Amino acid sequence: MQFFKRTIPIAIALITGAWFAVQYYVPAGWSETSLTKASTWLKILAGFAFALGLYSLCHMHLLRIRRRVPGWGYSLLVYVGLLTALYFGMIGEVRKVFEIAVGPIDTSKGIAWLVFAGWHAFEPGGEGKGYVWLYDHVYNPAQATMFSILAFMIASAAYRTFRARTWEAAVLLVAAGLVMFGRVPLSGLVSDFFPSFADWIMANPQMAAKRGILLGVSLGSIATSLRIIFGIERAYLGGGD
Amino acid sequence: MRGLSSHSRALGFGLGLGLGLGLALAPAARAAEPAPLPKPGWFKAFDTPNDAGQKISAEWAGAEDERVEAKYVLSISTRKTGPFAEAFRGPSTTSLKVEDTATFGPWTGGDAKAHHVAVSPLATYRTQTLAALALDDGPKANATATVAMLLRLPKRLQWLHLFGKETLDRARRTLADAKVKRVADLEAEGVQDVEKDLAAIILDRPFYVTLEVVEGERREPVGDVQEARARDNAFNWKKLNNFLAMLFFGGAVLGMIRRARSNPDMYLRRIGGLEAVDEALGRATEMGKPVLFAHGLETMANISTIAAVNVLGEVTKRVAKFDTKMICVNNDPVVFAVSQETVKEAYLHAGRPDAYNADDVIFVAAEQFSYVAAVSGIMMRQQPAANIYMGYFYAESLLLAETGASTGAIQIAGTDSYTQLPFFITTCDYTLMGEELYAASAYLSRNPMLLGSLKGQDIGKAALMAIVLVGTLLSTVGIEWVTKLIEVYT
Amino acid sequence: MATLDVPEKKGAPSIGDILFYVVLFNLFLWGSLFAFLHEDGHDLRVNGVFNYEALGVLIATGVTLALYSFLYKDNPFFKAAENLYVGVGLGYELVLVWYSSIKPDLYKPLIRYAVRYELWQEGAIKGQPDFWLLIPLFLGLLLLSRFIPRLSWLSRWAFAFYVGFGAGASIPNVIASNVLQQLKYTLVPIPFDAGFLAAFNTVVILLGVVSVLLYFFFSIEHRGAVGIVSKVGVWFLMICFGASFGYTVMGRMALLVQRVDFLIHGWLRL
Amino acid sequence: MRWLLDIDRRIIFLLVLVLIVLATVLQDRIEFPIVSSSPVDGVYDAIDGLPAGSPVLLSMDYDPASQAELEPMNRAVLRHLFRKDLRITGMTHWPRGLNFVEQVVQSTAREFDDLSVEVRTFDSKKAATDHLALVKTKPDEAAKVKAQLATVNIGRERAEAPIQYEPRLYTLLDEVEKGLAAEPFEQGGKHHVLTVVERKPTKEYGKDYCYLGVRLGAAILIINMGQSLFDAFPADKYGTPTRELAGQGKVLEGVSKLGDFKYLMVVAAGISAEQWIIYGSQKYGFPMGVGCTAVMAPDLYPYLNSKQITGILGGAKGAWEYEAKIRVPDKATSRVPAQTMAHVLVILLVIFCNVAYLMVGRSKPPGAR
Repeated sequence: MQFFKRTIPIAIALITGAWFAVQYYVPAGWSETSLTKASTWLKILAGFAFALGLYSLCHMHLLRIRRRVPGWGYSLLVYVGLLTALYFGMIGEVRKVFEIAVGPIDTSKGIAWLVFAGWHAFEPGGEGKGYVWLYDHVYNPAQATMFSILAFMIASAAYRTFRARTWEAAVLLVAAGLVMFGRVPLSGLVSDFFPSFADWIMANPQMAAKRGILLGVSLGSIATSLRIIFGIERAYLGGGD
Repeated sequence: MRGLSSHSRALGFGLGLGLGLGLALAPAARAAEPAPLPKPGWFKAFDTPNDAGQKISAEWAGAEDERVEAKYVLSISTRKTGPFAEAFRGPSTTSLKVEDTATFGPWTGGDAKAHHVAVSPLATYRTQTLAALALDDGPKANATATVAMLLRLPKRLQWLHLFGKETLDRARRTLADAKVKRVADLEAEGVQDVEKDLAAIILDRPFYVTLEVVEGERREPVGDVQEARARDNAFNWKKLNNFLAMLFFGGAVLGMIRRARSNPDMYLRRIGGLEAVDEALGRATEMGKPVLFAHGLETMANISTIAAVNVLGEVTKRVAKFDTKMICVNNDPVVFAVSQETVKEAYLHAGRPDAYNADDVIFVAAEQFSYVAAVSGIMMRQQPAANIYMGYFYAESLLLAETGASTGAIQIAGTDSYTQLPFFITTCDYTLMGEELYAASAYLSRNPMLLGSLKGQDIGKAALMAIVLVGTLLSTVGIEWVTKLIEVYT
Repeated sequence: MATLDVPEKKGAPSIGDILFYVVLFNLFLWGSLFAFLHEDGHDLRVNGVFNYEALGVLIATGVTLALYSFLYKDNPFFKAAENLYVGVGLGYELVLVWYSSIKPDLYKPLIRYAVRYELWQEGAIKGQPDFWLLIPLFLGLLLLSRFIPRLSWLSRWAFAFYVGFGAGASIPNVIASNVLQQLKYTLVPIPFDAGFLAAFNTVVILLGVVSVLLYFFFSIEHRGAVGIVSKVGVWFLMICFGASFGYTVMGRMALLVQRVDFLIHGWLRL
Repeated sequence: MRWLLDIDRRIIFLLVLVLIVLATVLQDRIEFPIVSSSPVDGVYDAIDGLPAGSPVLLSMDYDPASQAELEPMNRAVLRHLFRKDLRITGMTHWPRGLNFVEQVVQSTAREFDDLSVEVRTFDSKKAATDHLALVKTKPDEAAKVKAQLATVNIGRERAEAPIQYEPRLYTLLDEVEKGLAAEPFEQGGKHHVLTVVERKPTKEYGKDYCYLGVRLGAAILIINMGQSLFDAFPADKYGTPTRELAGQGKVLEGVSKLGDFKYLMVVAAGISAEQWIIYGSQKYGFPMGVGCTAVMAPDLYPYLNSKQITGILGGAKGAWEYEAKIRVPDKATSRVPAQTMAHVLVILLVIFCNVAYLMVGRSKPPGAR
């Protein structure tokens, strides 16, 4: 059993890992093809994995609703959102399936109109107007809003943490202050020094440190990759030494 | 009002002027006294190195009085006797081999005057009839491949055409219009994968190459017809330095791991962020509050995520030991599944399989900002005593860390996404910077083999430092070869 | 049960909270009314049909305000918006996975030939099934084995493939782009003839790279000369982080400006 | 004094909000001088130097989340590309950006329609607005009023310096459908009503530009494209086979893989930009420029410094400078004031809290909040 649970996965990782490390150096057509194929496979796998995610999320909220835990009502909204998005998104496909099954359907009136046509009628590409509408008026605003909360967070973070507690903190503070000021269009009026100095910091010390990090990181990632390929690190297989 | 469309008139005028000049200049160029054509000493053709067998290289010696007007013309054919199709035409002063690092990388050879051109039969034959391409004296395989292509069937089914009268008739019929059809025509008809099939035909088939010097009406052949086959190359020599680097780093890491097996106890500098993990867990246990673990957004194929999962394993073992509760929030389904497995096994490993609860590893949301919203919500409602962020983060880093800070949790972050490092550094209590993330699992597990790999990384870093310092020194005093070593060719 | 037993804050909300909710709600209410009533505001009907766009704008505004209300504190409005968003987000991703991954990469090249066999026979569907895709199909099914606890370990095979690919493919690409490429541009001659500043910059970069690298050393103690250099490294890191932070602020403000822009011009139509 | 240090975050939130709301309401009243920076010039010059008709790839790898920062620069770049009559191929890596980005491309292409307009000039605003109403209600009567004919191509006219009309005209005309009239606008003391009699697209889909839509795969997709564009994108977003788009006189003529593009412009949030550099321009070799969110910009400096990219447009400021360079002031230009003020606020906050901190003394433990 151990053989199936541990050895085979490690073997798979070893083979795929080793090959795709080497593949980079093999210009032959078949080698490039292998890369292209494998990458498509990963996408497909991710697609399957979505089923797991979907289950986890739905299961959790279903339990909440079932057990009437405080605030279970909110969980209903998850389903509302999910089903609406799915309906608007997949209606085109559903219709195709229908027509394959029961032949062409007249969507000019009645239920058929309500379900398949209507104001959310789907257009070529399978996406319905309703889908785009949902995207423009729920998804997109919500996303942009959450993102824009960063503006507040960055302000409060700056206020809370930019304090010259230690020398390091002071250096960070000064660098931040200079670059911030250099970025303000007004600083150009005070003196050209500020914008150009900000750029200098970005282009020299900033970049130097970044390169250092980058080099270190690349070594770290190479080492990790090797540990994975040679089965030394196997937490992703559920740890075990 | 009419001024509105002035720009277009100005354009027209400019155009007219341009043409006028062109006409004026052309005769002047032709009036030059005919000088003797350049005569290259030798000319050879061979498979273009470092490629996927789709190109043929022609190389010839430089000649006296090469000039822009005199052009080199390469033609290729599938027959020794032609007909030949022009594949390249360029001024005799250009296409020097030493400049062609695109083909050879650093190995452009010593001869400073030699010329090199890699011609692509495929590109050439797009304009030729298919008959001209593959149906004459080539190996049978190629002929059938062409038939397959014309029948729009994949090559793996070629052999079918060797049977069955009906198919053969269709083949003959298609071959007939192959005499007139061109690749471009087929594509225009919407035939799929024409180029793929053509590639298969070109691979390993003999092509015949001629070189001519042309100036105005005069043209002179150079040497005699050369034969060459385009082959699938097994190694891209342009990437040799990359390969050696991999061997070196790999060797260092693996070697050190081996050594760590024999003498496990090695010095390891303190990493504050990781020392703090136990403290954080302890605090969580006292307060009877959960610990929150968040991966970044990246997929499971991303090394930082893999590192994060390794950390998750170690952290979970401790969580199990402390007998506190952990919530692991995910955004990528694969990462989610892997984390579930990891956590489960970690509990098992710590001898607390009972304590494992599948619902502690949650797939909170499928998309970046709904993930942020959900996780912030969890932070607010469950008030975790400690938040651990490990992996590759994007804009959500500050949102999570700042919300976490407002709930008064101890926050430990680790990421190699240096865009987000500044935010973690400022808002978290402890931050693992870049490489330290990869060291984390080793540091926590104290597994000698993993520690060994850290030593390996250090050797790598030492090497890099040496290269940077020595290299700069050498290049400053004018010795350039070091910089050549680290050139990246593709 | 992790996220099930959410410890809701019991007890009545404070006066401040109530005030906040009331203000928020009224802002939305009166704002929307205003948006519809004033002359160049939204119209209820556009050439005869109900104006779905306007409705959309209202919903968008509701979501926006609700999510912002989180800045005051966790509250019902936020919870509602949050859960709705999670749902829609998931649905959207699923549709995406279908259209941009499963359908073109698995269904069309493989499964279609099975389920639409007759069409294929009649030649209505051209081409041949790509049997290679049986492999990811198989691995995918292994992933789904997680639904059966006793067989869940099978999913590891799929993990192994996924992780193995990531680990392997990353090595050479990392070397090319992050090691060689970065080395190359660090490793330039110090241009003494190009004026003091140019030479100085080069030296700064050199020093920065080396000291930061040294800081990351794990297996040697940071004391003595090493300690000093790695200290310099720390300073470089701090400058780097400070600079990046400062550089970002402007951009983040842009996001908020755009949202406010929407509220004022898109919703209120001022 | 100490309370200043652990002041409630919500007060700061409030400050930021109020300030930005004010600035947005008053945005037209404020003007800022522009200091153009070399990274921006890098992109501008590279694009400006391309001969008309050269194929360029525009990868718009962002979604509505980054719209605020990236959409303005995306439009600015598109306007520049269209104006230079380059053959534009649009695409995105980000499924969530799919429709959104498409709309940006289409509306920008629309700006280049040749508009034949009837210009009717009135002495009073009243008369003008009345006529406008007439156009809405009784178009045929409105048509009787004497008018001058003119052709306007918003996309190009805007570019001319000095532009023929005040910018507002172009913004007004942009949205106007055939047969309708734009809001009257005043110039030289007169009030003009412009009625669009015809809209003739000059930028044709499939010929001057195309939109390939989205494919997943990030780096891998880029590698695929490097090998064969036709394999990576068998068809564009509307199902037209890319091979057809590569036909005679079509947008993709002579393009079969990444290397064939004369320039690649990446407008990207997240790491897409770096992936383009590492797996694209580095592997297959072509010049490229990057427009990115402010947060990404610092990380791209190494690539700029190493000449792997010709230039960077960093966040809203970059967009703002680019709009100035192509002389088409738009969103970025109108939003910069608000941003700047908020930005200054942050600086003041930092100074303020440090002053307070020094007065209180360094007694507070690190990480305290």
